[in-house]
Amino acid sequence: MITVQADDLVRILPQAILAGFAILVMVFEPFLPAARKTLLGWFSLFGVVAAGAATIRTSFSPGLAFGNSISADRFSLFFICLFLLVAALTLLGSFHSLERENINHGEFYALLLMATVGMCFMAASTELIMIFLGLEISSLATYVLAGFKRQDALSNEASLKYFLLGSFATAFFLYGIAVVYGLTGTTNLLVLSAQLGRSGEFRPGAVFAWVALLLMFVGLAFKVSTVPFHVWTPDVYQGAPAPVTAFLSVGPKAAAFAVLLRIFLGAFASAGSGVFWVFWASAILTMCLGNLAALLQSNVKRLLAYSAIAHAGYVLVGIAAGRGEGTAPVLFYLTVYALMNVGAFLLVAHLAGTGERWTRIEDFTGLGYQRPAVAACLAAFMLSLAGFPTTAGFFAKFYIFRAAVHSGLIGLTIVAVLTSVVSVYYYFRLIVVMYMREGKAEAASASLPWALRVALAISVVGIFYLGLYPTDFLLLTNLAAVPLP
Amino acid sequence: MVPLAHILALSVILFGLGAAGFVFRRNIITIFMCIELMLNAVNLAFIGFSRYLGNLDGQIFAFFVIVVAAAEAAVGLAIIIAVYRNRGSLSIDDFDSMKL
Amino acid sequence: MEVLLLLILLPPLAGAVLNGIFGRRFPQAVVSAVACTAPGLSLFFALLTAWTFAHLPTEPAPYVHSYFTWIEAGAFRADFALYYDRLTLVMTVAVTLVSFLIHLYSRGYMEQEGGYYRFFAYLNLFLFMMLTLVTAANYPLMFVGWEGVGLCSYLLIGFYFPRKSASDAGKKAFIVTRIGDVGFTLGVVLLFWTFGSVDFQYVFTRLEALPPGDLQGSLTAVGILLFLGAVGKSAQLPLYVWLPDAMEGPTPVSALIHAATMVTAGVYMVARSHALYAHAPLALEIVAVTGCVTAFFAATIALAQNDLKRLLAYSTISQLGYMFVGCGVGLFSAGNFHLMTHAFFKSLLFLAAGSVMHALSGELDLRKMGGLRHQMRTTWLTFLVATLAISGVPGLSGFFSKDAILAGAREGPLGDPRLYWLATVTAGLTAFYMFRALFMAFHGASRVQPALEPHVHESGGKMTRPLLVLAFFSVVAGYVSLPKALGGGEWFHHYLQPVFASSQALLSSTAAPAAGHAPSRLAVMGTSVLFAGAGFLLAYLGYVKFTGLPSRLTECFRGTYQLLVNKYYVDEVYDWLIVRPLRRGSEIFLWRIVDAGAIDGLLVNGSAQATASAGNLLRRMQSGNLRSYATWVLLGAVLWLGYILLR
Amino acid sequence: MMLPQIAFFFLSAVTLISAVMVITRRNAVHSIIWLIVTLFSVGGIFLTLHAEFLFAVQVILYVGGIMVLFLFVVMLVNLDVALKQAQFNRQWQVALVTALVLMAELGYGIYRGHQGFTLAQVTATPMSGGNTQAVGLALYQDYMLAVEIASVLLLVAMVGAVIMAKRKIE
Repeated sequence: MITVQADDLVRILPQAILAGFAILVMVFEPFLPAARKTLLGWFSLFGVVAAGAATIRTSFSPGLAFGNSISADRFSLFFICLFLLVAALTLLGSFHSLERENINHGEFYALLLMATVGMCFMAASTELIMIFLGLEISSLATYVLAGFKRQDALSNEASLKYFLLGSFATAFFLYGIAVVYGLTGTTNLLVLSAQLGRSGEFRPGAVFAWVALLLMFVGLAFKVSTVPFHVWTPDVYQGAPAPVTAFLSVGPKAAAFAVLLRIFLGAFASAGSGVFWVFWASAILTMCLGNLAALLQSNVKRLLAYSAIAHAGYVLVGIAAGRGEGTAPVLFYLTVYALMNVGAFLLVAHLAGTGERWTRIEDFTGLGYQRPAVAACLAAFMLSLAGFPTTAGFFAKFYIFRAAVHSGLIGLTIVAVLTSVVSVYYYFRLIVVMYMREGKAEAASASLPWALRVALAISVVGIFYLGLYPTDFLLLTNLAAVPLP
Repeated sequence: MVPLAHILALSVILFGLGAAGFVFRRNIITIFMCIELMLNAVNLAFIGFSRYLGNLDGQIFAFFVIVVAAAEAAVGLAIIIAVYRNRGSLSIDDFDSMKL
Repeated sequence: MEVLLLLILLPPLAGAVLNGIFGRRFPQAVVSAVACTAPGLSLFFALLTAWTFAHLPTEPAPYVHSYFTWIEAGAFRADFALYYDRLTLVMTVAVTLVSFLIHLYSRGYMEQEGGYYRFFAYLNLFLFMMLTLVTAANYPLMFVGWEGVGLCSYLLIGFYFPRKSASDAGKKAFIVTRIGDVGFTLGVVLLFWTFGSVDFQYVFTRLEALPPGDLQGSLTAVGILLFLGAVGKSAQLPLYVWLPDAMEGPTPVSALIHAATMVTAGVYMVARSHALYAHAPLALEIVAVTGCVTAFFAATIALAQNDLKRLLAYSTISQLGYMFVGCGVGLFSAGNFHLMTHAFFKSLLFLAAGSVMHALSGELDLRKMGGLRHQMRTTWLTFLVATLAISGVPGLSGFFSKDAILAGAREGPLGDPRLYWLATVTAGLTAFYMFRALFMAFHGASRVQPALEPHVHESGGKMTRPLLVLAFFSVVAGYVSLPKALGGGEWFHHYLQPVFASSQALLSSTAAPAAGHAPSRLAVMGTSVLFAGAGFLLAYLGYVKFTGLPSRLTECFRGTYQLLVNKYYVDEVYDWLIVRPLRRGSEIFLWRIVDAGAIDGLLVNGSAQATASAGNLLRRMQSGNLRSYATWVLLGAVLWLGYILLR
Repeated sequence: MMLPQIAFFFLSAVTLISAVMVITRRNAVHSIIWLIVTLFSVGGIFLTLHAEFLFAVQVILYVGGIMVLFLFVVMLVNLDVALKQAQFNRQWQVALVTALVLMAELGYGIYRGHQGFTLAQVTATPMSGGNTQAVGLALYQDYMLAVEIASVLLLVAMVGAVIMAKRKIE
């Protein structure tokens, strides 16, 4: 029997505030005329900021809550902050393009907040069933968000594919939970790691435990889109409205990585040796396929989708490096990845123009001379994605590779370095097109709305801050990596 | 008392049938039904384990799974309706405008 | 001192920022004033720092100052720290001096071109990165400068971006040097692994205390990997292919980046890491042999080039080879001496070539020049001085520095007669192709196209004055290290001695004594002068006296000539061996093997879809069809499960 | 053989047969009917395993709610065209083989690992007051937060369903 204490409530305060604001948005929605819906967006942004403040409050009373099913530790608070950052950036970047696409409805903001709630619960729960519920919340919200342009055939198709395949993968994840439950009688990760901690290994019949872990891996691998579970990614990223893609490519992915870390480097770390090679092989496949396929793309959104797949591969390298080495670099990488990817997608969303007409690479021809500042931002994102020194992308990769080398994963590191060299080629294609070709960029449309400017400024400053002076943040990730159960 | 292995075997077969149907059916609604089959297989496993562990948690989980199935059904069918309005078709093979 | 050091770095950065942000709104005069003040200030502070350094009580011990901790990750730590010793001193002064002059020259050269502010912003940024490279106190910071100069070079090569060849050349430069950078990165990682630090001072101190022979394996590996980076950056075999193409950029860029400074970064890095190479004689031998072969190879290509800038580019590659020979035989100071003199005369050559280009509206083909000395006296004179210098005519700077290397190849700790002879023959080739260029451009009858003839004129003072200054340095720079044999004090050599002494001592003690007796220094000089003279004579005979001779000769040696004109077909071979297989390999591998074999046979009854002509794995995987997506997900699950069950 | 066994085997047979029917029927309505049969028989198995509450949920929520929703949608959309098309794609052999392999793998895992399960002594009725009371207490005490999260989930589903299915917004 659980009695709810005040501390329990404080420890889910960020999620509660977000959910409350989502509900309020729905309440206010009918009272606002169509032209004023952006107010709801600002209101949601306020909610995100409030949740951020609440996170600070939560950090003063860390601990377990609700019968050990919620853990408000540094690890989960780190991820909550990351999700809030992603949500805030997406909100800032979406106002204008929602208006432009004529889909500026309050539901968008409500669903975005709900998805964030789900992600926060994924990161903060130590109970598999609650992780699953969080996963479902964020999934259902993003299924709908992907299809938010209801009149648009591509958006529909994206939503449908994402939904069907997502549910399919979820079934695998659930089956994994069922087997874990059957093996141990519990689904609480803390209890599990305590049980495993005694023996270090599974009892006889460990085979089925591997099966359980793998089934869960399949479900999560789908969300983070590792090969061969990535197949949905390019289509959905291409079809979904670009601000949604920005959110989708970072938020649910980071949340799924948080769960992967908690399960595979946390609770099952001592039993994970059998899964190690799965991570290893997944990382190699993902990096190779993501980068090679990106070479062939002509659509910028699709190119970024494959690049997102490739980046998942690098994060997997960090996970393969193991608990002691890999966790902090993974956290660092995910943050950097969030900044640059959200920035890039938001910018592409803006440049694509009404109906997202201009998303081919050629549409950016000569952009560097018509819109120098915009092009410079995009170039900065590309440089960072390519891992160019002085940008955060470089250190993100560097720390991952370093962790891998320390763990003796030389082969994996070599593949990672080589594929990242390949990746330079396609990122630079965009830069070359912008700066080294004459032409009238189709994509150079209206001036940047200032909300988007703020979002871009945050991303660019973040990229260069972390690229020039990563030390402090690295210490933070080291702190956040420690309390993994 | 039915051996646990039998229940699990049933659950595994049901899961496999759902997965197979998901892959080779053409009608989107039927494909979606196959997911329900898979979720039922999961529930069967939960309840079986719950019974043999003498532990109620499994039943709770099964309950949540059913809740999730309901939520998925609501959203999924809404998406299907939206898609149908746009394209007038529910054959999965008609939805391949994005590729490579 | 620490403030002074920073002050060397900051003006170009400030200039780049100012011009980059506001340049478009400034008038040209302001842009050029800002741009030229920056290297001027840097030069001033570099001299001031040199003076202060000379009066430090600790001199000649290196001065290191850490400004703040830049990266810290567990044991790995890199500061933003600068390192200043006599080698840094020489480099900063040479770099700032040459770049100051080139900035001045560019004012005139770029007047008529678009993107004036952009050009100067890049140029200033380049200087900042180059100075970061030479003053960095650890490998990661050096790498920042290393990558930074690469980026600027990439931007400047592609400066005339509307020309496809220009942007292609930029890309080529970027990708080829990246290959080298992978080596550099791996080298630094390995070094960190070996010593647990990447800080110069720490690593070098450890190395000096290390008994010879210890850690030989990993140090050799580090040395080779770092040298791979130098091979890319300094355009040595086999990664030299980008440099000739880089001549697509504006000529001052070719002078500054692709002759005087950036390409020498590799030499500087090897010299900076001397303590490491002292423990890795094998790596050093590779450096020397690569350098020597490159020097010879590039010189032979230069023999048959008709494009003036490309000829100079191959000459640069060849001279860089000399510098590596100098370092490789263990005489690091000789390599650096040549680096410095080369910076003067090669930038002079390029700037003079730019002046010619200016007069001829961009014409670069030597066959369409001739007789220019009448119209362009200053340019001709300065080009002549530079030619004399590079050919090793006694009394000019190139003679002394090249002679130091040749002598080193003979007597140095790792000297070898074969290196010596190849280098000497190359000296003869150098004299030949340089005089050939001189004669074809400035002497004989005019072959200038009639339409251009009236426009031929001497360039303005903005351009000729820097030429004269550089000419002055090209003559006198050699006298800082007059060899003993000529009664000089080898001052430069002795000045750098404290830096390299320990390494040289170590190398001399471990290397096998040179076989046979070494010829005296005077004999070495005599031989090289003889070869240079022969080169000059041949050029004179062929291109001034009997102008019909060369075409008859090329008739006779048609095959060889074609081979040289086409640069040994290296680009074609690379294209054929590497670029095309890579491009096609993905198709063949993914499509033929993975796709057609595994997927087609297994997954789909091929009939309908196998007809798709250029299908590959991706197209099959990403068919857009949800069922095939589901199949992939299912297959993935089945495969992973199968693995885990069978393991 | 005792009654529970007989009931179990009968119900599993019905489950499997109807499940096969679900994935092979040409007409979507038939598939739904067969799915309802499957769900009923799975519910029956719940009953034999003393999960009375779940049986009730299965029947009321699943069959009564979800399946009716399915039927509505099938009636709403016009599937006549689809009836005339082939219902399986060319991949069906591959799919079947893969699914069979999946089943075999999971089955093999159970076979290899069945002694790994921690099995308690099975008691006929786990708790006094009946299954429903026990589940209810657990839900609203131990799993209170999960129930709250599930409510958020349902809210999301509601908002999402409305926005996707509404004919025209504003």
